[in-house]
Amino acid sequence: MARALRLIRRRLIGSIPVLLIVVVLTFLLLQSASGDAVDAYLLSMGGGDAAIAQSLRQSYGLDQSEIARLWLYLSSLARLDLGWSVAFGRPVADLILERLPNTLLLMGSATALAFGLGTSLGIVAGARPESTTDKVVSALSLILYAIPSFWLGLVLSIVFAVQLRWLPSSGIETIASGKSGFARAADIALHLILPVGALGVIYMALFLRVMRSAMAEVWKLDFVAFARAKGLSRSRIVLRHVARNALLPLVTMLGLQSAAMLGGSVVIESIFAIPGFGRLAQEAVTGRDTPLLIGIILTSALLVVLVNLLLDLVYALLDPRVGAAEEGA
Amino acid sequence: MLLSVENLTKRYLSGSRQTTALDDVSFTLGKGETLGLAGVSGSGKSTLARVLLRLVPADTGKVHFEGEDWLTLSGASLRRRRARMQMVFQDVLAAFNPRATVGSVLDDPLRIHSGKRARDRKQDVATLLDRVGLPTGFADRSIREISGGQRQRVAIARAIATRPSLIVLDEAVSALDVSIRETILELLVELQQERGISYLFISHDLAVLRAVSHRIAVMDAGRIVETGAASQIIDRPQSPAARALIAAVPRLVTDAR
Amino acid sequence: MTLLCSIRSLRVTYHGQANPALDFAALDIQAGGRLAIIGESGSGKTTLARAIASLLPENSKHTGEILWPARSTPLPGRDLGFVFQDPSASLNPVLTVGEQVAEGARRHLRLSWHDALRHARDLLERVQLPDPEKALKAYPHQFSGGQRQRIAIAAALAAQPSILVADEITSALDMVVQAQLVALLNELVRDAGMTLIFVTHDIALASGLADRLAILKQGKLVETGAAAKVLAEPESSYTRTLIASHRSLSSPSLLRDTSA
Amino acid sequence: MTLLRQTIGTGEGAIGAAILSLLILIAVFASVLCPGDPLNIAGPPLTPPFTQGSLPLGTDSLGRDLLAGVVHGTRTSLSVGLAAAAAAMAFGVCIGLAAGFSGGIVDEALMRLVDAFQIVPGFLLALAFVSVAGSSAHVIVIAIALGAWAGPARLMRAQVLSIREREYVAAARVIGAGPAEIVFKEILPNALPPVLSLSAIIVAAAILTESALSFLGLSDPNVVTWGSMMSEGRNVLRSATWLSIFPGLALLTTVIGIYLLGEGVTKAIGRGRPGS
Amino acid sequence: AMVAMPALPRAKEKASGGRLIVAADSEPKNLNPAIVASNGVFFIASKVIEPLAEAAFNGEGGLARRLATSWEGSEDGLSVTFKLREGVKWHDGRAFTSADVAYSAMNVWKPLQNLGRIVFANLEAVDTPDANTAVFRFSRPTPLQLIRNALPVVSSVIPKHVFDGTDIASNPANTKLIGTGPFRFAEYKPGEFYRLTRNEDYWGKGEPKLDEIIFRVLPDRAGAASALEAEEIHLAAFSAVPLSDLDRISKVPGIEVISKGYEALTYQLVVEINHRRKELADLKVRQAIAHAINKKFVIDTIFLGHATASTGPVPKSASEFYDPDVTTYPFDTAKANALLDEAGYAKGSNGVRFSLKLRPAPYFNETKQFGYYLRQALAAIGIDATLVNADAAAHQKAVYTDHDFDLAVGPPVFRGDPAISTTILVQSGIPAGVPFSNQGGYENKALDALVAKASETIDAEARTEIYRQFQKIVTADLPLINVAEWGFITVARNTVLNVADNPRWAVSNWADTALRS
Ligand SMILES: Nc1ncnc2c1ncn2[C@@H]1O[C@H](COP(=O)(O)OP(=O)(O)OP(=O)(O)O)[C@@H](O)[C@H]1O
Ligand SMILES: Nc1ncnc2c1ncn2[C@@H]1O[C@H](COP(=O)(O)OP(=O)(O)OP(=O)(O)O)[C@@H](O)[C@H]1O
Ligand SMILES: [Mg+2]
Ligand SMILES: [Mg+2]
Repeated sequence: MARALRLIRRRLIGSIPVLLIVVVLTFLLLQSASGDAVDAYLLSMGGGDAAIAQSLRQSYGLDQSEIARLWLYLSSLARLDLGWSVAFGRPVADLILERLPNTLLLMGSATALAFGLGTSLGIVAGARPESTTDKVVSALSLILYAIPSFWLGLVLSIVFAVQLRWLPSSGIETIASGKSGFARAADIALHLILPVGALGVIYMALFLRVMRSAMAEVWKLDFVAFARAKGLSRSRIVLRHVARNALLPLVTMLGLQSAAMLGGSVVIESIFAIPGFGRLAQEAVTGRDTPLLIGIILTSALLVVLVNLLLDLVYALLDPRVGAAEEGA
Repeated sequence: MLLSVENLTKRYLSGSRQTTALDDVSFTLGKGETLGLAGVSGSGKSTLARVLLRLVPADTGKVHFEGEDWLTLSGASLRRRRARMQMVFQDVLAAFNPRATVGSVLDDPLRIHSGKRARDRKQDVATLLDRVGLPTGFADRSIREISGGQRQRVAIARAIATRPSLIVLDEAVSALDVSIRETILELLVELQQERGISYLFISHDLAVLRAVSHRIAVMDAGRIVETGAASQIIDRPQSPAARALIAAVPRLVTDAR
Repeated sequence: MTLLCSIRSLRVTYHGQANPALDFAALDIQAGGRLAIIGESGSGKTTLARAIASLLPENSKHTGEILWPARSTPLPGRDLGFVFQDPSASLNPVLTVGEQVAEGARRHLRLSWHDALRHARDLLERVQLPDPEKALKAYPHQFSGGQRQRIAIAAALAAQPSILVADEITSALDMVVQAQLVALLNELVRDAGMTLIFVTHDIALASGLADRLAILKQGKLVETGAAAKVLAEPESSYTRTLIASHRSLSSPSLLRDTSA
Repeated sequence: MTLLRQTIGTGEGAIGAAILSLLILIAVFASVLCPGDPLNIAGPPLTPPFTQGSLPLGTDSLGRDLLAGVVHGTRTSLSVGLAAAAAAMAFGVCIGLAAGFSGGIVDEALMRLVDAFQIVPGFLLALAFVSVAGSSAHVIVIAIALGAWAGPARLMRAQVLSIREREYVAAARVIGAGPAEIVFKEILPNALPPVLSLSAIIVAAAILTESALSFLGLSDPNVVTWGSMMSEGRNVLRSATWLSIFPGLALLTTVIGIYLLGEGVTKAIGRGRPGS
Repeated sequence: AMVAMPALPRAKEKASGGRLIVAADSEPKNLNPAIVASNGVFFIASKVIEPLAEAAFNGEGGLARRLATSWEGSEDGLSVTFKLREGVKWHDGRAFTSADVAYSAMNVWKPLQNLGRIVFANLEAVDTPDANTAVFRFSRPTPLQLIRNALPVVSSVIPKHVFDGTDIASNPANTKLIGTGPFRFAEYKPGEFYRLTRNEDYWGKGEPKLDEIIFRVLPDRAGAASALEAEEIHLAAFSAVPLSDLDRISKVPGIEVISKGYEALTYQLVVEINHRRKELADLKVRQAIAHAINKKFVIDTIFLGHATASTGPVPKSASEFYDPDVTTYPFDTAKANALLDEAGYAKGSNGVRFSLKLRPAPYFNETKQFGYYLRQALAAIGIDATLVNADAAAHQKAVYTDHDFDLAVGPPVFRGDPAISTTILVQSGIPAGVPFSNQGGYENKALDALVAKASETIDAEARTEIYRQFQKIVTADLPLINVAEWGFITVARNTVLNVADNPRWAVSNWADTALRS
């Protein structure tokens, strides 16, 4: 436990320079953009004259030099202040906290779906490499992998929401329904099915394939032959010896994919009108809302860092050899 | 004295655990002499070889080789001097770049050290192959297409290519089949007598060491616990480590029990 | 001694290989005997051992017969224990030693996990692993090569099989450890009255342990018979070469001038 | 060359190579198969497929020939995917090599940069980059590469660190090889294959990313891409499904082809590796 | 069911309260229509905050009374007197008085509002002789015609007691609106919805008819159609259902496609021209481009018939000002080519005369599609145009600040009077950075003089005549090319009653909108 805490602290401190790089790069990226927050704002107003633009720039501090603004931003960040969103006229932290639960819900469910279903089917396919089951499952997973998630999202919504009317077409919950407690949770779950499906399927396919090929590799190892020589049942060999070891690369993979999944949610959130990070980011970019975009990217990055940290702990639980290397370090 | 090693110490840190792989090791090696180095697994034999070859740095200690303070050499001068001390590795396959051909393996040291043109080096490669008993046509073979025994011959050819005065052989014959092992050992002895090369011959098999060594040193837990003439160590071992090694050599029992 | 197993016209070919890895007319194994299978690298030793244990890999085809006159074909794990060459690869790195030793007992002896683990503890004690209680909860990487091979032997013996196949179990280890393992094996087999099939490339090692030898060369059985007879009066020239190339402490030095 | 033969020897590799060769042929001969600008209006809008001989796949809502779009889209999609992957690979390999070989503070700094790019959602980055820099083909390529180079860099570094400790590198040092020779002759050629085998999945992902960007309206308007075709098709997804089906199928086939080829290569490399 | 629904007969059907759910595609940061006079804001805010008058199909002068009951200009054009409605209450219970109007005009419309800054540029003071009278005083003669035409857009009244003494731009009431309208602002969940509830104290008798309006945020264009079909929403305005999907959705039972209700919200499809480019400074080249555009194709294929071809800078729907008797440019590629040859830009060996950078505005699908079309149309006359896609902010900056374009496709809005937002598109002397203005470097002294004269002409007829003149000059000299003008489409479930019963329906107060039970 103490070791885990030490690991957490070390990793969090270690990620500070990384997050700093993220912040500075994002800042520079938006600085090099054509058009600034005022241009975007004037546009949303339907026009305005040069004097308005000038006074707006002054009030947003956009008339200062880039270095000065970066410094200002970083020093407020050091006080854990994420700044003020120009496009929304609200504190960035509020906006992020408002959207974070939806994103976490979407990502979490999609990850759970992708990982759960992906590994299970991966085990089914990998239990007998090169068997017919394996070939069919692998081929299907390849097709699912290659279907763009936005297209899948649109089709799912048409089929299940518009044609069959089984599920709501968009949103995170029934608007202004006044539901609470369990009824609300059920309502949200219902709304999540389609977006989670659209987002999760591609990763499910990916996890399936990784699991399958990892199992194929494990099958070749001596300890599997030894397990066979011990006369163990096939299911025990598949689950306890082969799948258990094949899970390790999958955990690593999950960490690497967490950032990609966050990115993938941009399109899904816009198709299913889910107010999450992806859509907020899109609005931040179109609004040239530097503090907001940095805030989002920073939070996403932090999220990825945390997920990876968590996965490292899980990995250490799954692989006893890791603990040895970390011991006392 | 060709090589003299004084008080070499080397510690490895893995995590918080510290392993003393070499603990105050000293010995000397004369020209044309073979020193057999015996010891159980983990006693520090390979570490000693790697320190001598300047593949890992020593913590403390001195090495004099051909009259030079060997451990202080660096950069280009070290690279030039490397011609004088060569090594043959245990894992016959891992010691070669998987993309190499036999010819390129032998050409590399010649290119680096001989200063000859490519055409002349071709001839030298052929001579080397011939010397270790391989047909000249082997030059074009990929290193992966030849047998283990042949590979070890190539490794020996590579080691003698720069005309070294010392070759360190780390378990150079342990992975070979007995019939091949014998011919390789013979080749090594022949080369020594021909060129006056000194060997530091590492093995955990005392029977092998006895065949090729003038003297034998026994290592245990990073220390040299016993040194002496080969016959003396085998006939009158003093240390428990040496006795255990001797007892472990399987004896061919030809009479019915 | 009774005949345990008789092999007739066995021919094993691996997928994609032109020549069979194993191809010979006949080999008999006696119950309670100790058979050493000897040969150089690639001669088919492992293939033969696996064939006997009906553990040939899926990418192989075999013809011929392996008959068990006095009994049914032994089931690997239950009637026949198998120990592999590489002790660092034959244990699952992510499962505890206890579980890996106990799982065979649990399946074949139908023990509860609790009982199987107790049984595993006893086995670890029998293979002379230090602190067997603690070892149950430890993982393979926490042991040395020789210790891992002891664990593997314990796991192979978990269901108290009557046959033990040991495939070059010492070739990855140093000689001191090798000597200890061979002594252990000797003791275990003697105590339990097991049939031992011992695979090695070292004819001397075999000579100290086995009562019968089978010598393989490129998939062919070049000689077989009682150990004493084969070693004393080898029939094939190959056996003679093997004996001749054996180097012992008393073999003459290769150095002509020992005064240097 | 032998790798190619080995790759085709695997089932996946054969199918992948076949699909990809076909696609490359289509891409190369796009202007021969469907001459003229595929963005030109060629007929009445929303002509259904298989109804008019000259417009076999029908037209989109502006009356542009769908077949021409799909055919020319092959060129853009493949070249964007390949260019992005090549850029990501080249950059990643250089950074990974530099980090792995130099060690110390340089390694530390480079790896923090790699971390930074790996923890930022790649698509967010691409989205921001294209929005900011304008959606022309090369910007899109850079944007996708930005989100993809960190993986190869990390793998390259791991490879270098591992190969640095191999016996044959020690052997090279023993014969007196200099650092440059060791990096470029001993380490790089052996470190590269597993890194390169990532490229298939990067190309596939790049093509999908490009289509998702197009879907959000961030594509180069001067060329056809499957993504932008699907994006336009979605407005009429219900009444003119074919508008998104055909480019979608093309995309699907391409991604599958590349993925299979990649698996074939990986398998072939695995087989060719000594000792396995 | 694609009909312009006659609204009146339906109003007699039985309706009882209910919740109307409407699709919204944007979430304006500042929802205060007194500051931001844009359709995105009005769409939501017009139900809460009312103007002095609203556009009407058959009101006097095209206007219906809201907070003002009458308006009268003085002879000299230096003052306008508004009589205000009595008994009106703000949503917080306070009484609405002339002070609110004076405050809104002097402190918000004139200094802060994007359009009010033009219309009320010369407003000097607002006198409030009594609680129900507001007299606007101008420093220079200001045409009543302009004021009247602008009223629905520029005159949203906000409560003085809420804003006075605060920083108006950051007042929380800019998002939590307080007005006099039929609906109160109840709730905003960012990214999800706005909720408005019935104002029990509304001055209109028996209004509003609905209990609640919910604006559900659906950023994806395909989303609105799906939600309509899935009966999750009742109505999607502003062509939230893409034109190309209308044909299909009109056949869905229970759904109606309505093209009425946007008559006073005409958008114009315009090719903006950078006159700094040597070639484009040549009138012959501009004429050639005008001739190269097949307006019929644009109307039929891009707008699927939901638009009309333009003849000039004033749309046909503005019948008061519209002059059909102007120079026209029929589609004629041969003539266009001849003009270009004449101008001295011969085709090169590759068939190209010169190359251009073409920036279609990203706001509408139609402007982008027209960009594709224009590229091809120009290719046909030997002009090679490269399309540049940029997002809104970048487009804005490139065209209106940096002038980094040769041709641009823009969608300006005609807001009832040419002086509000049309003349600015061709007038010279506008500083860089002003969106939707002449940033093409076009300069025509005669035109500038005409515009200046119109701003001081009090007599409506004379002023109208000046604008007819204006149209003639613009079409003859082509500072920009007007291609088409369009209104939007509303798609609604047929349970929604009284849809599109005024020419600015989507942005009006929906007091009489009802749901059939
Ligand atoms: N790179 C390393 N990092 C940490 N410890 C090491 C390293 N190399 C060797 N050791 C440790 O140093 C000790 C000596 O190892 P060395 O390889 O020299 O032994 P050896 O005598 O060559 O053994 P073997 O006969 O098995 O080759 C061992 O305990 C080993 O675990
Ligand atoms: N799984 C396999 N697939 C293909 N060929 C195999 C396989 N296992 C063994 N072979 C081949 O069969 C032949 C005999 O192999 P086997 O492993 O039985 O030899 P061995 O005597 O055990 O050798 P070693 O001493 O190296 O273990 C060799 O040529 C080998 O390459
Ligand atoms: Mg060693
Ligand atoms: Mg074997």
